[in-house]
Amino acid sequence: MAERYSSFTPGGTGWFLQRITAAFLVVVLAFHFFLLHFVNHAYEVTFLQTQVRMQNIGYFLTMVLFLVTAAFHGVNGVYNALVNQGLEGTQKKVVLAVLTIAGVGLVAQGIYVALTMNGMI
Amino acid sequence: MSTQQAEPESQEAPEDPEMKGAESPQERRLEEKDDGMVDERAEKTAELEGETVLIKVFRYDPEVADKQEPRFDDFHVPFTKGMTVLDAVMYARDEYDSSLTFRHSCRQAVCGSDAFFVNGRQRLGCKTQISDLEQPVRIEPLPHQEVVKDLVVDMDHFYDQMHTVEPYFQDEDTPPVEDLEEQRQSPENREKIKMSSRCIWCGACMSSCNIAAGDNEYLGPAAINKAYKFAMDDREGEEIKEHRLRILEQEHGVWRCQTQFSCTEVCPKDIPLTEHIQELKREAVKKNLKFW
Amino acid sequence: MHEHDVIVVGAGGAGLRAAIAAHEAGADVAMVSKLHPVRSHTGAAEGGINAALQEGDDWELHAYDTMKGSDYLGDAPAVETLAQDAPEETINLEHWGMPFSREEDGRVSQRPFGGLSYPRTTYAGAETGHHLLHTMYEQVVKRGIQVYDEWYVMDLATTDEADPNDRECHGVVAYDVQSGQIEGFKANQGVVLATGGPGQAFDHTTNAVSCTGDGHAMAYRAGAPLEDMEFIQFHPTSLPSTGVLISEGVRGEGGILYNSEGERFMFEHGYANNSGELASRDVVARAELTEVDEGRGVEDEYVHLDMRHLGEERIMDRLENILHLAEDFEGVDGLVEPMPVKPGQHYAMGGIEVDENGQTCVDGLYAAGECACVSVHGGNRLGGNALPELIVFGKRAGRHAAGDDLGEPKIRTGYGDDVEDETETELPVAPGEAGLGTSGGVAADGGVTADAEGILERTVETARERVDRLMDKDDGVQHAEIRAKLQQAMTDYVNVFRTEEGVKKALKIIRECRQEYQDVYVDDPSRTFNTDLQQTIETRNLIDVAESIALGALVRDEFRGAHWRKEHQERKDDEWLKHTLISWDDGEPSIFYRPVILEGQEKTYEPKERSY
Amino acid sequence: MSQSYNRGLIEDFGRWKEFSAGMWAWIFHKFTGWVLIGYLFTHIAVLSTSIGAASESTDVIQAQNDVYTTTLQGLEGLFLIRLLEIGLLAVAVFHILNGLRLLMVDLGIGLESQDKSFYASLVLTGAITVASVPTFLTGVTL
Ligand SMILES: Cc1cc2nc3c(=O)[nH]c(=O)nc-3n(C[C@H](O)[C@H](O)[C@H](O)COP(=O)(O)OP(=O)(O)OC[C@H]3O[C@@H](n4cnc5c(N)ncnc54)[C@H](O)[C@@H]3O)c2cc1C
Ligand code: HEM
Ligand code: SF4
Ligand code: F3S
Ligand code: FES
Repeated sequence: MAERYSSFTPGGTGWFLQRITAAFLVVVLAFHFFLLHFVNHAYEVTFLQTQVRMQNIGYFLTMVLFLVTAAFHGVNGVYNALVNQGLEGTQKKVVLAVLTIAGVGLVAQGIYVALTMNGMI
Repeated sequence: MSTQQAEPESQEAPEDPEMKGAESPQERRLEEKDDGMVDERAEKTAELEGETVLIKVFRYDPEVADKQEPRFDDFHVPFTKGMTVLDAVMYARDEYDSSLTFRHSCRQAVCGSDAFFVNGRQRLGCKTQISDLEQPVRIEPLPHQEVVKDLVVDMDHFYDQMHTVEPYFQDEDTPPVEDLEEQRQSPENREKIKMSSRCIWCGACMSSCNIAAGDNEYLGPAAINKAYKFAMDDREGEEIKEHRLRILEQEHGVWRCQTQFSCTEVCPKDIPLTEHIQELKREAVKKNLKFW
Repeated sequence: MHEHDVIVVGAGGAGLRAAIAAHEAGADVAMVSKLHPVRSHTGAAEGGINAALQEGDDWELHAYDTMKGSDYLGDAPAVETLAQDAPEETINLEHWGMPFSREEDGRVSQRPFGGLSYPRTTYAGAETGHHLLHTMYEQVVKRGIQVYDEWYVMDLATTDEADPNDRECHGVVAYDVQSGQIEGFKANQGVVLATGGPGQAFDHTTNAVSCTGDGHAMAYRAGAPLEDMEFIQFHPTSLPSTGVLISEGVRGEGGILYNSEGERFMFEHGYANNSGELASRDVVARAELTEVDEGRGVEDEYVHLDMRHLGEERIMDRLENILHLAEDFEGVDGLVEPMPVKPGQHYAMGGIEVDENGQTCVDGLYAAGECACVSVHGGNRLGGNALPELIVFGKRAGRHAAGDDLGEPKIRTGYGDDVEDETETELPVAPGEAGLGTSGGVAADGGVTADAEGILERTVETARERVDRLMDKDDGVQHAEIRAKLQQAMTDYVNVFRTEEGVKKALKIIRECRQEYQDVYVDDPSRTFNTDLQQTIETRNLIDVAESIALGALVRDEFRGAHWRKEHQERKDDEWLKHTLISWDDGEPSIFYRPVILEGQEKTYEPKERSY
Repeated sequence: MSQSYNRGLIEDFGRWKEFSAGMWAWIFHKFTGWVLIGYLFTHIAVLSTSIGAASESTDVIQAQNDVYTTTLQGLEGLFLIRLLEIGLLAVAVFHILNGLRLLMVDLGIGLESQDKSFYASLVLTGAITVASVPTFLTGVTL
């Protein structure tokens, strides 16, 4: 029995962060959808407007944070789902690595894109 | 007539004040009553009276040639008022086929031996009225457990999971006889663990849980609930509670639960399992936050 | 072969307590049980545990109440031990985590119970037995005591000296239900039987399907006498299809009993003109049966208990759990229709004769719990007195088996110079073995004195042969048929309602059952989880137990406690302050009596009229 | 030794008809979550055209002829994309609503009506999706 548990508990933290990010995402995602589909219609989006929006530092930061939380939430969610399906051992480590790389890549690319949008690059 | 007297003795609970706490499942049943569920049953009973009911029972026996390939056997059982699923299979066994095998003992929902998969749901045979079910009644062994024979499944894994959470008081044992005193516990605290302490180890919850089906090491709702009973009991010290939480927040512990609620729905003892699991998740997070 | 110091057979309250005690006394213990421990019928007990815990209460009062309740057929040393040790044992359970109901100040709650002069019934909701069972199982898990669950114990490995007092028990033979394997369990120090009640001897009982009196029958055939078997407690309001208890609370609140003609028979047929439905249990039970016998039963089986007139509000407030019971187990809505009820067998006061240390006259053989008769309940058990018996005497038996010195017992066991032989009663048939040859035992194989292992091996061999014989036979009678016949006979003739003629009829039918049993066969050819085989063996045990109940009921021509005889309507203290003992004697039961011990440590309990 | 018969997974999804509300909620939540994370990757990929756009001359941008704008507007001109967008909205709305439901469950609020709140999420998702159809379909030609 003793080998069943350890004091290292990634599960708890992951679970907790998944909830926290979810709570944050509710707000931003709703805002995002509203802004880009109902206030400004998606088919009218132009680089010009995007640039204008992104130059507002508050909006910019919100979007970056949105990206980071969504990426974490999504990737962590996928990871948990796979682990729940009984992923074990090396497989599990590989999946974790792949997902982490994908997540970090996504965030990096996203930030790069965001920076180009607000003209910093 | 020397021994003829009013003898108000009683074995059963005269009046249990604790049963009154208007729990939600009880309320639910009362609602059903209001919704006419019960009248429906009366109608169905009247319909069935004098009829036979068809039960289709899963059969399998690794040792008997024509039962090695699982199959369903049909039994026509004469319906009597108040007949339960367990009554029906017992009738089928005693009258038609004495090799029909299933566990059962108390016939009153306390021993937890006869959880079956009846019409697609985990139910206690002795606590399920035939008249509440669609005909024909399909009776199978509990899903996600290996079938030993007919309706008998291997319960060892379930027992193992129950034992994993160290289901016993950890405090020192017996008080010295001189100071014969109980530990104090507030009625509120006792109330808090009341529902969790009603588990009869029937395994219905575990069998209904998709997660437990996919992950054999998942503690499962019953074991977590068992741990809840101890973790929430104030008679055990803080340190022991932390130890219990450590067991629960292991990889295959509480986090595995995806709040599917099917455990709570099938539990014949109306234990709010999901609620207990969720509470433990929060407790575990709280405990971890403290260390940050 | 498995080998342990102490083997405990049965894992209900008594078995668990015995195992823990033996373990604490340093023995290597194993439990062998046909059910997983938590499935044991102790879990069905609802009411509570009597123990004089509070200030103002006193163990002596408890002993007095128990003695009076027993109708002066309890043995004082046993009764006093029970009352003295119950508080400590109850507190001990609390320290093991048992979730007792609590008072505002955090102490355990106690409530009043029938026949008690002080509210000393300690309870845990309406599920005291469930919690008791689970709490003790938890302690067994904690201690890592080995449990062989779903192993059915078939027989005891006992030497076969002519006098049972000289015999020794060296272990048991059990078969693994899951695999069908038969194996010996050698007990270096002792075997404790804790196999529970024999309720299945009756057609209708509040006991579980597993309560088949296996321990009684095994001990009986090994030479330990059965004591006071005629004392069976019946409960007047149990649901007809399952035997689930409907609390007396319903009648207490004003529920009314009706026969099929809609008559309030308790009054209209003059069973109890003053108290009506609230008359004592046995009176109500007999009234119900009379109604049914005289053709005024509903469906010729039961009577109606009606509480509708109490009004929904009152029912919901006070009797809500009754509504659920009736609905779940009988499919009846108590708000809309009356509930069917009939008397059900509930508890056996008698059992394997043991002393205060749980020991039988056979060396190394112990019994505890409902299967034993230390005699604390005598002629009638008080509510809430069985659970303390389990823990008090379970513990003593476990400790003694493990070698702890508990002092010289005051109660004597077995046939000895202090007994009186039965002379008068004429039996309609010869009871006992009908050429079954299954208990031919060791002597049949030649050797009387073999070593423990040899005896065990031979017993295993006999058991294997017996099973092979049952399995190989291709047709004949099935156990279910015999069992049904036996149960029906007991319910018809040895129920609450006993007449000389009836009991004799029952004995004849039991004899027939024995004969039919010679032709019994097991239809299921499988070795895997063969419940057909298990029940066939159990049926044999039921026959032995049923016969001892009927024999006791026939010889005791008086009315005491739960034992009612039509022809003998009074308690005969001059003649009957003695226990009925029935001993197997190699297949020819003999009956003898041992005087009741009424001298306690400090006082003698003078028989008084049992009125409250 | 006796053997036992392992029925494998037949009863998992083969029994979908017998699933209860909580199980469906779990499956839908999973599904929508995966769609959303998949979309997030695609989304960033599409937006990456802004890297190209940024390097184009201000004139092009002013004229709204940069890759970013043309790509987006080109995509938005497709009926299929509009449909997919509606689907995405449905998926997102359900994930949000059920996510809120799950957050409540995590906090131990309203557990008795977890099935009702699941049905409510479904109905609301449907309603919001239908209501948004006009907005999503304006300005697209078949
Ligand atoms: C409905 C009901 C309510 C009751 N309420 C109360 C109450 O409120 N207060 C009170 O004091 N008493 C009450 N009683 C009585 C009390 O519960 C029982 O007398 C007591 O629980 C018996 O316990 P036990 O340990 O002797 O046997 P059980 O709990 O019946 O256990 C028997 C054990 O023996 C095993 N066994 C049997 N045969 C074999 C075999 N051949 N091989 C291997 N194992 C075997 C079984 O598996 C089981 O584990 C009640 C009884 C009933 C039926
Ligand atoms: C807007 C608000 C959102 C809320 C309230 C929310 C809520 C949740 C919650 C509570 C979970 C955990 C489920 C569980 O473990 O039981 C979850 C899982 C998940 N979420 Fe979200 N989420 C939101 C947005 C998103 C977004 C934007 C994405 C995509 C990037 C996403 C992708 C996922 C994924 C992939 C999972 C895992 C699903 C699974 O279990 O397989 N979510 N979500
Ligand atoms: S929690 Fe409920 S369903 Fe699960 S084992 Fe216990 S009683 Fe059975
Ligand atoms: S069904 Fe399983 S997922 Fe959780 S709520 Fe119950 S344990
Ligand atoms: S037979 Fe005991 S729970 Fe159903």
